[in-house]
Amino acid sequence: MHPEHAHTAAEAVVLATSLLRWIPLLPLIGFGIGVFAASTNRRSIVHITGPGSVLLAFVVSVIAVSRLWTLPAGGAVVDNVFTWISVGMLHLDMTFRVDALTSVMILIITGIGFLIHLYSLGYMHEDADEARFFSYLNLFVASMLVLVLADSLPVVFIGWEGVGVCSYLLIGFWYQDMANADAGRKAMITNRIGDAAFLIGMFILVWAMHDLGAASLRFEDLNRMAPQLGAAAPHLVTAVCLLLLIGATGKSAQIPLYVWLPDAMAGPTPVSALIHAATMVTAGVYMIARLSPLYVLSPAALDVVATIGAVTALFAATMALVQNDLKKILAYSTISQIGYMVLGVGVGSFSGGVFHLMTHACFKALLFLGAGSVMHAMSGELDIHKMGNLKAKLPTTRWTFLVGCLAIAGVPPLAAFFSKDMILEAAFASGHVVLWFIGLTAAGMTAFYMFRAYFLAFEGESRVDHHTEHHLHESPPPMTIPLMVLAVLSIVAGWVGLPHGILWGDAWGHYLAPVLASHEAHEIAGSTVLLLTLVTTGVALGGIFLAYSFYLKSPGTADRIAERFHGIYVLLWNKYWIDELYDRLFITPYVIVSKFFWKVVDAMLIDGVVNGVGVAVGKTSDVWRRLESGNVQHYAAAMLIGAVVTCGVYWWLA
Amino acid sequence: MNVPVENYLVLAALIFAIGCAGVLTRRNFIVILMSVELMLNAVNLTFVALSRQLVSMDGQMIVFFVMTVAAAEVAVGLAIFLAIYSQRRTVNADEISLLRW
Amino acid sequence: MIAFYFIALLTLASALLVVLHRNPIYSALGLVNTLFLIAVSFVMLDAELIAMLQVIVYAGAIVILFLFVIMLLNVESEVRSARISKIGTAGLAFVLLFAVELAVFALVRDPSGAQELPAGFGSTELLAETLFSKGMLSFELTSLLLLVAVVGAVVMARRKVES
Amino acid sequence: MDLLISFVLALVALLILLQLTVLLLWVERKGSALIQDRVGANRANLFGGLLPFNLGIVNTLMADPLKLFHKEDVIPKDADKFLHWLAPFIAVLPLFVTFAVVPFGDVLVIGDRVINLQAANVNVGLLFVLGMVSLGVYGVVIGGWASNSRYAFLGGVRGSAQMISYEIGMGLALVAVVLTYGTLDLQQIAREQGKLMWGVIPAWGVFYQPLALVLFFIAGIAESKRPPFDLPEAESELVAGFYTEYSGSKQSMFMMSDFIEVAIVAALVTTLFFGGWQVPYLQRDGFHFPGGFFVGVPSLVVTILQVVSFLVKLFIFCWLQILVRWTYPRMRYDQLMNLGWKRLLPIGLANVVVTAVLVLALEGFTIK
Repeated sequence: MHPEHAHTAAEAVVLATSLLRWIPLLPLIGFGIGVFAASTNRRSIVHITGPGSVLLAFVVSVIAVSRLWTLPAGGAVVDNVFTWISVGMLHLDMTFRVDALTSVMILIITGIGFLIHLYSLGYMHEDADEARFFSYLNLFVASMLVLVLADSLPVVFIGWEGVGVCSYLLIGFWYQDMANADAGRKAMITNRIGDAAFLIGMFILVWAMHDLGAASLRFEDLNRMAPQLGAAAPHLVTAVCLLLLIGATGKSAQIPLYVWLPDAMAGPTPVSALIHAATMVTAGVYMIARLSPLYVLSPAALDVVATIGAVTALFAATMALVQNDLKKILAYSTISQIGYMVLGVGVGSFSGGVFHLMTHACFKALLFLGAGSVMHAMSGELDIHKMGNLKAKLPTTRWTFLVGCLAIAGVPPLAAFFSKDMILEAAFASGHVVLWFIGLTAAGMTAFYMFRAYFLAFEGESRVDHHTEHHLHESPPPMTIPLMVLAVLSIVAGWVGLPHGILWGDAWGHYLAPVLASHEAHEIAGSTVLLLTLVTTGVALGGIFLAYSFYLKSPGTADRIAERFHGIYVLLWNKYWIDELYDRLFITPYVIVSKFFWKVVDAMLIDGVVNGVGVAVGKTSDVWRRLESGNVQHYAAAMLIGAVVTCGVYWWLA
Repeated sequence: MNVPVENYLVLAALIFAIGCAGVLTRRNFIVILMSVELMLNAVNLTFVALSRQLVSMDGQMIVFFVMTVAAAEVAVGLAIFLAIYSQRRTVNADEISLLRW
Repeated sequence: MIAFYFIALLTLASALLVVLHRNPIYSALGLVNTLFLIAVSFVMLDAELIAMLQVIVYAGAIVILFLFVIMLLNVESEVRSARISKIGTAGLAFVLLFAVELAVFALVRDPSGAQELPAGFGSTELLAETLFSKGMLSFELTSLLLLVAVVGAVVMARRKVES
Repeated sequence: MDLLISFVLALVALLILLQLTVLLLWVERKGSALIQDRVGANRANLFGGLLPFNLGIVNTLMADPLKLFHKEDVIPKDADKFLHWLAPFIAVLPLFVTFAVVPFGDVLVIGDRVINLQAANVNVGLLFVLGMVSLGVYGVVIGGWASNSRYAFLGGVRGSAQMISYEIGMGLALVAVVLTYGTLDLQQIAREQGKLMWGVIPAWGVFYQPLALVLFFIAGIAESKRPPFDLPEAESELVAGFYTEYSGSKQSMFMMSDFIEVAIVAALVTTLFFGGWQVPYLQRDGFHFPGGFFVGVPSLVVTILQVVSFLVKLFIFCWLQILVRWTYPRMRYDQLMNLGWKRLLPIGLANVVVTAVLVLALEGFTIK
């Protein structure tokens, strides 16, 4: 046994079972039925199989997690399904594995996934392509489950690509509209850049592992071998971490690859809730947390991670300030919140990042579904300036949305209060005071823009036009029930991660500790913690108050400020011209190069060669074909001559 | 009866050459097919002769297969010939040149 | 030895008859004679089963088929063209060359000496044993080939003339 | 000495055949008369009044060939003379050779010498028979074609198709027999039939392969172009079919080939299905009856008994064929082909398959 083995603690207790394969398989079966249903007239079957398969997956997940809890800390439930690749030293099994981290993820995915499926029953009720929608949604859930259940990087990659495809399919769900199709493509291409980096990172990793004599990409092996790897090739580790980070920025919509997410709002709202808020976009965070033993070996990479997270959080928050489209606000808010998570894992608080991931899944899904409910009531209208005083007509939506806003703003004792606090605390404690301050600023902005949206939409005077006013109605129960469930979750989800010493203390951190790498502990005094918490809460409340005074108390203040700081406003309004910048920087040159290759290389050079060869052969054949008399005997004679010559040569040589 | 194997081989070579000549010079499609049979039989003869020379049944086994294939070949060949004849009213190989430019 | 030369000469004569006679009926008879004489050669080479098969398959079926078709179509004697085509002449020259080559091959080979034939060589049992061990796959494939040939022949011969 | 013995054996076989042939000519004439309730050939009765008994049979045996051989040999004007001359010989020759492999007795023991009573012992005898039978077609085809006559030609074409078709049925029947006895050697097959089934019944082909017997008998009659399968020579349609344009000795050769074929079919039926020269329970040293009953018989007597047994069986089956000929009407050509391809062939195949399975299943039970 290697000496390095010693500090990986006792061998983990592993429970082998064939239960886990059913978790992704059930939604996959749902997908199969959905495809069948979509191609026939029996659409209504997906009303049962769509949400039903996910509910069953949730039940199985609960069983699996309860099994996990019977094991001692650090245990895992494992299901080895089949051998996928076995070539040379590389042996790769299709294995599913549930440990503490995965247990959180599968419960989020199947639980919230089920609620969103339920919601979709109401939301998509009138859509003709309902069956297709549910089959995609099931496929997405299956892929996402594969992603989080995987026990090795390549299997993660299957899910990684699977969710990418589903995201593409669902963003462009209403593909008849060019804008939607474009948005889908944009998401796909942007993700592709990240995926390429992810793949390269994976290749380098397997190469490095091979050099150490253990060509494996299983997380177990990776984490066990990480110290050796770090000692043998520190720069390689940094490179791998950064490449994987690029992959994560693509999937999790971080700078510089965040541009696709706002456009992804073109998809149906449940999709935005499920994929682009609750689950898929957190895949990057999950991946970094999963590989935390690798990341802690490279402080430089971690710093990059933290910086990207913090900057994204602020950057997206500023853009959210001026958006008028409710879903766009939520989209930027999502980017910003994921920035928080990345910041959390970047400063070494992996459990904090995952904690925020969990709470965020609850309240962001709630907010998106609330937005969907509004949209449903408003016949598709999403401009918050055209709403107002919706609380009268949409009481349930209003209350739940308010809970979501409070939760995201970080008002105690709701979810984000604890999780965001944990991250900021960790940032402060790790000595990244600048990052802490950026995060704090972003937190204030978050509170501001969320309540800006809330006040404009639900409070004040109605600016709804008469036609729409007439139709305003509360959503049906399939939509409101998930809202209420999620609202409750948004309130209580944070309670599992109380600060040290209060009630059950940091249960969350303890639960995840065996799976995640422990960064150097930064002990900070209890009084400092209290002070930080007070500051954060104050900033949040300040943001809310600011929004209240701007938009409810004295409407028009906002406009005045916008005029005053016209430059900044325009800058924000135009989202920093990042899209345009990318367009100039990458797309235009790319198009020019492509045109060159198309017009010159392909059309002239390659086609010229190909056609030239064809023409040349044709011309030559004109001469030679006259040899083909069609007479069998001539051919036979030719054969004979060949035989004679062959025999003669053989004889000559022998 | 101890005839050296060479004699059989030479005999086979001559039959083969005669068959060859038939294939090349005759105009009648059926006779060409017959000449092909001659060539096949010449080969059979060498197989059997060498089978005895080498004390191995493999040669005879192959002859068995050659016969079967020859039978199939004749059946199909004559059927093709009948089909052609019903369309073109000719049995001459030099008038049948469909596969040409 | 004398018997061999006698049979060899007869065989060659019949083979020449096949190729030289203008009447296809005579060609067919020459063919059947050649094949029969080759069967006699087989007997002399201790391959009795093969010899009998030769008679049954070739003489009994194949050549009859030839004759049948010749008669069915009432094929007439070939009109020998006055001039032999250049290709024909060249072909004949090559045929001659080929015959010489093959004969020389046969004679040049160092004979490995007549070995003592084991008892039962060429017997039905031995051939069957070889056929159903070494040649099993080929045997099955051959049966398939025959089936295909039969079907193909029937289809082609049945096809009605269009237009 | 060996050469001499071979020569004698061949001569004996040939004589049996020739005598049988000529005899059959008379039997057929008289037999048909018997069946048709008339007197039949009774004119050739030289010394008829002088002797106390009728010499008709002897006279007919001489008179018929004499008459035929003295007739003018007519060759049609545009006939292919060589082939017209060749055809009858092609028709007769393979048939003579066929009889060489038929054993007409077990062995003759003279002193130290053991003589196999079979003109030629070919260990693939059955295939030899098939090969020679298949050569018989040429006579019909060539004769029909070379005569340059429509009737003859039609007869020839009919004959070739018919004979090829029935060869298959015949071959399949023989395959079943070969499977049963495990040998291609006719003498061996005859010897195998000397054994006993369950210690009582002689192991004759008729008991093992009754279906093959029926198939073989039908195919044999068709091969010899006799009624009800005499399409190639159907006198009411084609005058005399493929030998319409023949006369004199050549016609007699064709007719002779007809009777030789009858004899060969009878000989084969005897050898393959009725024990050949076997006399039930007769072994080389005498009769071994079931139940341990033994009657000793001298070796020479045994041999004579066997030969006689063979000849008796031969006559019986010849007579049976003549009965068939004069009993059944001729089939139509399509009926003939249907019978051959759609009845005999499938039945023969099924018989072969069943036999093969049984042989495999009862490996220990069969006489092998």
